[in-house]
Amino acid sequence: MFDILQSIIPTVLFYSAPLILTALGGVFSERSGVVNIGLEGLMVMGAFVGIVFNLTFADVFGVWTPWVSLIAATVIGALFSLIHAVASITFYANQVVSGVAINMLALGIGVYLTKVWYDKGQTDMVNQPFYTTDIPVLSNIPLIGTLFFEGVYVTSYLAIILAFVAWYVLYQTPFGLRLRAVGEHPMAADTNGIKVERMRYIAVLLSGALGGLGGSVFALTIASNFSHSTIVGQGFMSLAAVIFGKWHPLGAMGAALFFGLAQSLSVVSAGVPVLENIPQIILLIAPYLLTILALAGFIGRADAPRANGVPYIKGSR
Amino acid sequence: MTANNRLFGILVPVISVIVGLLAGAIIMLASGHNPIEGYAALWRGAFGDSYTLGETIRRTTPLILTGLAVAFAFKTGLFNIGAEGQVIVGWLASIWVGVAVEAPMIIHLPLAVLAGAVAGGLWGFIPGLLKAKLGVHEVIITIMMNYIALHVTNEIIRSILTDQATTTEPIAATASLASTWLQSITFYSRVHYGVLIALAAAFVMWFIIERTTYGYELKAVGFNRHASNYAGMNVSRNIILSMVLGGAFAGLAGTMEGLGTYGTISVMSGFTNLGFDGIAVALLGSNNAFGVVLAAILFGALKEGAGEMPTAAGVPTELVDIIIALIIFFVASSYIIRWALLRFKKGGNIDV
Amino acid sequence: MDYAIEMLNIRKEFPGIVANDNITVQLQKGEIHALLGENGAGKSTLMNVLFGLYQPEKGEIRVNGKPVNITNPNIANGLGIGMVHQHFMLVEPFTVTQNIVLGSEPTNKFGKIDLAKASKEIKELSDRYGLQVDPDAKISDISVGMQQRVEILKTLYRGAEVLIFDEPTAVLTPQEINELIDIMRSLIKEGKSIILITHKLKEIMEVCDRCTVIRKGKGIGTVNVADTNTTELASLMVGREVSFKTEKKTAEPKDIVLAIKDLFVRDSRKLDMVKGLNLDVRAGEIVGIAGVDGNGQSELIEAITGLSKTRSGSVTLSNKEITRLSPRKITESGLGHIPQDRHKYGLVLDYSVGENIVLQTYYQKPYSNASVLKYNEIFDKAEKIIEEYDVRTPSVYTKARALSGGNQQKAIIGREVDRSPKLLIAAQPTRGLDVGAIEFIHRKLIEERDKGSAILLVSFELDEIMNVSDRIAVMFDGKIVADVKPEDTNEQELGLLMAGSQVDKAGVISE
Amino acid sequence: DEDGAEDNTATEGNEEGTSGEDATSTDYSVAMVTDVGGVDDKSFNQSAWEGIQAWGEEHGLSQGEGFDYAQSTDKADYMPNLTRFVRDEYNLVYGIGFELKEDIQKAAEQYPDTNFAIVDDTVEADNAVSITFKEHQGSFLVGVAAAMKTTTNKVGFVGGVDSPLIKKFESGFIAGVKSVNPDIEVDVQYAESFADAAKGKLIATNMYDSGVDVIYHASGATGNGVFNQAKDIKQNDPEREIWVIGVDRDQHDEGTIGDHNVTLTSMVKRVDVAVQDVANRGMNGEFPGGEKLEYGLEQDGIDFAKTNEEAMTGEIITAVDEYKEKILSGEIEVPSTIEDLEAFEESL
Ligand SMILES: Nc1ncnc2c1ncn2[C@@H]1O[C@H](COP(=O)(O)OP(=O)(O)OP(=O)(O)O)[C@@H](O)[C@H]1O
Ligand SMILES: Nc1ncnc2c1ncn2[C@@H]1O[C@H](COP(=O)(O)OP(=O)(O)OP(=O)(O)O)[C@@H](O)[C@H]1O
Ligand SMILES: [Mg+2]
Ligand SMILES: [Mg+2]
Repeated sequence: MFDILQSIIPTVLFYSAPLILTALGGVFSERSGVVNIGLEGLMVMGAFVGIVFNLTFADVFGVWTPWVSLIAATVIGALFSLIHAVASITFYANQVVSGVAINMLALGIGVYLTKVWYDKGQTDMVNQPFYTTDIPVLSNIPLIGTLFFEGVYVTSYLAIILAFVAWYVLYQTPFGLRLRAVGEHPMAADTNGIKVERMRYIAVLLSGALGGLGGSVFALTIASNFSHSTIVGQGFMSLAAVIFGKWHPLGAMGAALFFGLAQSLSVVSAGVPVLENIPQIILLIAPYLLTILALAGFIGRADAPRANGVPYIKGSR
Repeated sequence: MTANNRLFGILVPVISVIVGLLAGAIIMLASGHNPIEGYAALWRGAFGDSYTLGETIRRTTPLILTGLAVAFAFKTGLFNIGAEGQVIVGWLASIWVGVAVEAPMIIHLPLAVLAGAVAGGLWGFIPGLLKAKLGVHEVIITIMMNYIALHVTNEIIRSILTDQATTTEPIAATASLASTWLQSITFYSRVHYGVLIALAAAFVMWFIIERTTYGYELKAVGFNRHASNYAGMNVSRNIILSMVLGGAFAGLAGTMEGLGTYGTISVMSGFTNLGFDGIAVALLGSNNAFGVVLAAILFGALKEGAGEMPTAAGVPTELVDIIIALIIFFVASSYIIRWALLRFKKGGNIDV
Repeated sequence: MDYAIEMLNIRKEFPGIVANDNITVQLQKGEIHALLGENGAGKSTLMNVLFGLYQPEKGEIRVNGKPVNITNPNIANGLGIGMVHQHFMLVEPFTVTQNIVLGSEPTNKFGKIDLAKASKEIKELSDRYGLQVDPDAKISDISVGMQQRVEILKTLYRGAEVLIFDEPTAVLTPQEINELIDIMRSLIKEGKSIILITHKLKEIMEVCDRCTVIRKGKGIGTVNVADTNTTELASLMVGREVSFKTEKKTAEPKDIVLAIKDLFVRDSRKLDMVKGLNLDVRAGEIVGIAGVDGNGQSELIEAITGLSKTRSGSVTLSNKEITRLSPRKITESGLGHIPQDRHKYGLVLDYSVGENIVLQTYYQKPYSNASVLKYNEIFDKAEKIIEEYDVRTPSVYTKARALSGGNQQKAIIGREVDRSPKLLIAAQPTRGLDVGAIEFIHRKLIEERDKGSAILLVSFELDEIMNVSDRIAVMFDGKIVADVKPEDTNEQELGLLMAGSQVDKAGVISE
Repeated sequence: DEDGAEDNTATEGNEEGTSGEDATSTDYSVAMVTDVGGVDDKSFNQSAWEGIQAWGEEHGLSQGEGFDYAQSTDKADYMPNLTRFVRDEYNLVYGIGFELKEDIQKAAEQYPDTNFAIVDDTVEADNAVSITFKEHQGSFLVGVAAAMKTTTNKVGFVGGVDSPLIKKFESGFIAGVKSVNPDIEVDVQYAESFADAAKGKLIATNMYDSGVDVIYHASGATGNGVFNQAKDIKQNDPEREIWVIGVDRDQHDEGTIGDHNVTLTSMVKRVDVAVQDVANRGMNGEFPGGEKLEYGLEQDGIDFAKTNEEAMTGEIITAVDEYKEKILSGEIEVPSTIEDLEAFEESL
C-alpha cells in the first residue's frame, strides 16, 4: 500500500499542478462574473511563452531560467487575457464566445510564431526545465516526508500554496469580498461605490496570469517543448475543475488533484491487483466518467456566481 | 428599431470579416510575408477552380451541421460544447451501419445516415437529461462526454469493427454519399451529396425554430424557464429535446465525414475540431439557420484556402485560425461596431 | 430656507426619451419629502441622478447650499446621500454584515476584513434605530422587510444624512409598512432628511411634509401635504380626476368553482407552508385572501396552479379534481393566473408582446395547426388585446421587455382574462403600479366577476382587499383563520386577524 | 474556361511523365504530402523530406521545381494536398504515414497517370507502391541493447496508440530482450495517444519507480514525457543508470542533460533511403508500381544509433551486430505480431 501511494502521490502532484493553477485563474474570473472558457488558450499562451523564453534566454539566466520563464509567461498570459477582458467587459461580448475565440487565437498565434521564428512546427526541447527535488526539512518527516515531499516539483507546492492564497484573498480580504459581490450582483456593488468594470478587469487579468503560469508549468515540467499538441484539453479540464470545485479555490484544487489521481490510477493500475482486471478503456475514461458521476450524484447542482456571464451595463436592469 | 436592428445584424458580421481580414494582412506584413500573395493564394485555394470549389463545399458541409448543432442548443439557452463528441459518435455509428449492414441503397443509405443522427442525439441526450433532471451544468458534462466519445470510439474501432487495426473497412457502396457525377465535374474533389443533407438540415432547423410550436417552446424555455413552466410547457422535456436535436445535427456532421468524405473511420489521436469550429460558425451566423450556412461557407473557404498559403506564399496556415478568431471577437464585441456606426451617422436621430 | 439637497432644473435623456425634463426638487433639512408620479414618470431616474448612477445633461445639484458634481455613488456616499433602491441591492449569498461593509470594509493588520468589529458596530446602529437586524444572518434567509432594513442600515453605516427611499412599501406587508414608517420617523428625529417615492397617496398623507409631483418627466410642482388631500394629489399626478372607490354591484355568487379540501403544501425547504387549508370560491364572486407575506399564500397559489406538488388534500375546479394535474392540464381546465412576479413567471421578456399573448394557447387552434404556428392569427389576437386592455406599446412586435411595468401587467391581465377562465387567480395584480393603472385593473376584475368568473385575489394591500373583494379570507400560518365580508369588518380588525388573533363567534377579538 | 485549360494541361503533363521513356533526370518530379506531424516532426516526415531534398539536389533540382512538399494540419488536408500535386504535374507523389493510406488509395485510382507511394502502410494499385519498414527488426536490435544494458532485469516499452504498427515495435523489442535473457521482465504500457506528454511522463515515472531502467518508446510526442522523466531522475541522481531508447530517428539530442545523455540508442527508420530509392527507380522508368516494398536491415532501411558512445559500449555494439548478422542470414526470424512473438519465445 505504501509503495502504491509512494508511486501515485508524486505523479498526482505533478499532473495536477498546471490544472490547479489554471483553475484558480478560472475561479477568479468566474467569481467576478466573467465566464472564462478561454483557459485552454491562456494555457497555450503560457506554454508557448514559457518555452520560447526558456530557449531564448537560457544562456542569460542559467539555472534561474525556468523561474524567469514562468514570470514571463505569467505576464504575457495576463496581457493576452486583456483581449478577453476588453471584449467581454467593455464591449459586452458574449463571454463564452469570446473565450472560444481566445482558444483559437492562442493556438493560432503560438503555432504561427513558432513557424515564423523557428521555421518548423515545433520548438526544440528546452535545456532548463524544472527538475524534481526533495523539499528541505519537510522531506525528513517520517512517512509523510517520503510520500509528499521527496522527488516533487516545487511548482506543485507553488500551486497548492497559491490555492490557499487565493482562498484567503477571496474569502478574507476586502478585495475578495468586492470581487465576489461583483460576480453576484454587480449593480449592488456599483451602488456601494465599487468599480465593477475595474474589479472584473483585475479578475480576468488574474485568470490570464494564472492560466499563463499553469501553461508554462505544464510546459517546463512535463512537455519540454511547444507544438500545436502541447496543450490538448488541459484548459478544459481546468474549467471542469472550477465547476466541479464549485467555484471555490480549495474546491478547484481538490478537483484538479482528483483528476490527477484518476489519471495516475489508470497508469498505476497495472501493478495493483484490484485494478488490474479492469479493461483499459474503463480506466481511460475513468476521469471523465467519475466527474460526470460526481456532478450528477454527490455534489449535485453547483451554484454558479449569479451574474456569471452577464455583462454589466450600467443603468440597465 | 427593427429595421435598424436588421441592418446591424447584417453589417456587424460583414464589418467583422473585413476587419478580421485586414488584421490578417497586417500580421502577414509584420511577419515578413506579402499579404496580397497570401490572400491570392487563399482565394485560389478555396475558389481557384472547380476542384477547390468542390473541396470547399465538402469542407463546408459538416461545418453547417455542427454550426446548427450549437445554434440549436443556444436557442434554448444551452451551450453545446459537446458537438465535438457528437460528431465522433455520429461518424462511428454511420460507418458501423455502412460496414455491417447489407441492404439495397434505398434502405442502407438512409439507415446509415439515421444511425449517425441517432448516435449524436444520444450523446446529446445524456447532458440534456442531467441538466434537466439534476441541474448539472451542461458545459462541463459535454466537455467530459467529448473525451469519452473519443476513447470509446477508438476502442470500438480497434476491438469491434476491426481486429486491432486503426482503420475500418470502407463502407459498402450502398451506404455511400459519394457521387461520381459531382466528383467528375469537380476534377475528383470529394464533394458529395451530403451538402444537400446539410442544407436540408438548415431548412429543418429554421422551420422548427421559427415556424412550429416546438420552436416556440424551445425558445421560451431558453429565455425564461419559470415563465415556460407557468405557461404549461414541460421544461425538462424541452431541454432534453434541444440537446438531442442539437446532438443529432452534430451526429449528421460526423456522418458527412463518414459516409461522404472518407468512407471509413480511423482511430483518432485528437479531436476533429468540427465541433469547436461549429461554435464559431453558430456565432458568426447569429444562431440562425441562414446565417449558419453563410458562416460555414466563409470558414470552410478560409480553412480550405489556407492549404495553398504555405506553398504559394510561405504563410503558415495558422494565419487563418488567427483571422477566424479575430472575426469571432469582433462579432462578439458587436457593441463596439454598433457604437462606431452610431457615431458615424451621428446627427441623424437615433430611434430606439 | 435651509435645504439639505437642491436639484435644480435637472434634465436627463435616454436614447429617444427625455426621462427628466427641467425638474426641480428641494429637500428641507429634517423633512420627509414625497416624490409622486405615474409609472415611468421619471422618479427613479431623478433619484439615480442624485445618487450618481446617472449623469444629468443639464441642471445643478446643491448639497447644503454648495454646488456639487456627483459622478458616482462613492461621491454621493461621501456627501451623506444614501439610497434604498426599489429593487434591493443586496448580494444574496453574503451575510448582512458583509453586505453592509461592502465597499468600505474595516480591516485588521493582515488585510483581513474585521467582521467581528463591523458586526458589533452594525448591531449598535441597528439597536439605535430600532431596526432589529441580525448582522450574521444570510440575506437569502431573511424576509423582504428585513432586507429593506439592511438597505437602510447600509446607508446609515456610511453616515448618510439624506436617505432616498424608492418605492419602499411596494414590497412590504401592512405591518412592515407601519414599522417602516416608525423607522422613518426615528430617522427624522435623529436629524436625517428623507426623500420618499411611493404610489400610495395614503402614505404620503401620513408621513410626508411636502410632495413634489412629476408627470411625464416634467415637474408639476411642490405642495405642502397639510394643505392638500389625496384626490388633489391624484389629479395632479395623472392630470385628470381619479376615483378611488371602485364602483361595483353586489355579488351574486353561484356554483362553487374552486373547492380546496385539507390541503397541505411544502415549500422548497420541505417545510409545510399550507397546513390543512379549506376554501371555496363561487362563480360570480371575488374572494380576497388577506395575510402577511410568508403565511403560505405563494405555496397555495403554486399548488392550485400545479407549479408545485401538493402533499395531501384535494383541489377541484368545477367539480373536476386537478390536484395532481400538470400546469397545462389545469390551465386547460379553465384556470387563469395573474402571477405575483410578472417578470419571472408572467412574461417571456425577450418574446414580442404578440408572442406573449399566446403563451398558454400557442399550441391550440387557431394559433397553430399541426404544430405549425400561424403568426397572422397570433398577432391579430394580440392587436385586439392591446387595444381592449389599453396596453401602451409601439406595436405587437415590440419585445415585452421594453414595456413599463404597468403595461406589462395589463398585457398579462388581457391574456388571462381573454380566455374567459372559470377561475381567475390574481396575485398582487397592482403591485408597484400607479393609481391610474390600479383603477383600470380593479375595474377589469369586477367586470370578469360580473361575467360569471370565480376570482381569487391575493394581496398584501388591505385597501385593495377591502375595495375589491366580495368576501375576505384571512390566511395565517397556512390556514384560513377567518372568512368575513368587507362591509362587516375594518382594516384594524383584519390586521389583527392576519397577525394570528382569534375571532370568537360574537366577533370579539381575543389574543 | 480557365479550369478546363488547366485540367487539360494536367492530363497532358501526366501522359508525358509516364509514357516518356526518354525522360531525362530533369523531367522527373517528386513531391510528398506530410501527415499531421508536419515536415519538421523530427520523425518520418522529416526523414522523408530529407530524402527527397537529397534526391533533388543530386539531380540538380530545387524546391518548387522538381520536388516539393505539402504540409497537412488536418486529416482533411491529405486529399487536397495530393490532388494539388497531381494537378501540378508531379510524376511521383508520396504520402507519408499510415494515416494517408485511404487517400493514396483513392488518389491512385482516380489519377492512373500519376505514380504514388505510401510510406508505412500498403495500398493496392498498379500505379502505387507501398513502402513499409521492418521496424520489428530494428526494435529487436534495440531490445538486445536494452537487455545488455539493464542491471535490474526490468525494461519497459511505451506505445503510442495500440495498433498493429506499434505492436510490431513491441513484438520485435520483446523478442530482442528475451533473446539475450529470457528472465528479463518487459513492462508494456500504451498511452493511447501520440501527443500526450503528461501520460508519457506518468507512465515513465511509474516504470522507473518500479525498477525499470531502460524504456523503449514508440509513441511520438508522448515520448517527450518519457525523456523528461528520465532526465529528471538523472538530474537528481547523476549516478543512477537510467535510459531511454528513441524511435524513428536518432533521438540523441532529446536525451542531453548536463554532461550526461539518457538516450541509450534509437531505432532508426531510414525513410530517406527508401524515398530516394523509389524516386530513382521511377526516374529510370522502373517504377515498382503495385509492389509492396519492405525495407529492412537488408536494404539499409533500418538501423540503430551509436551516437551515445559512452552508453553503447563496445560490448553492446558487438552483441547487437551479432544479432544483426543472424537476422540478415535468416537464422533469426524476428516476430512482427504478438502471436509470432509467443511462438518465438517458446522456441527460445
Ligand atoms: N436605463 C434606461 N434607459 C433608457 N430609458 C430609460 C432607462 N431608465 C428609464 N428610462 C426611461 O425613463 C423613463 C422614466 O423611468 P423611471 O424608471 O425613472 O420611472 P419611474 O417614475 O421611476 O417609474 P415607476 O413608478 O414605474 O418606478 C421611462 O419612461 C423610461 O422609458
Ligand atoms: N435599459 C433600458 N432601455 C430602455 N428602457 C428601459 C431600460 N431600463 C428600463 N427601461 C424602461 O424604464 C421604464 C420604467 O419602467 P418602470 O419603472 O415602470 O418599471 P417598474 O415599475 O420599475 O417595474 P417593476 O414592475 O419592477 O416595478 C420602462 O418603460 C422600461 O421600458
Ligand atoms: Mg421607479
Ligand atoms: Mg415601479
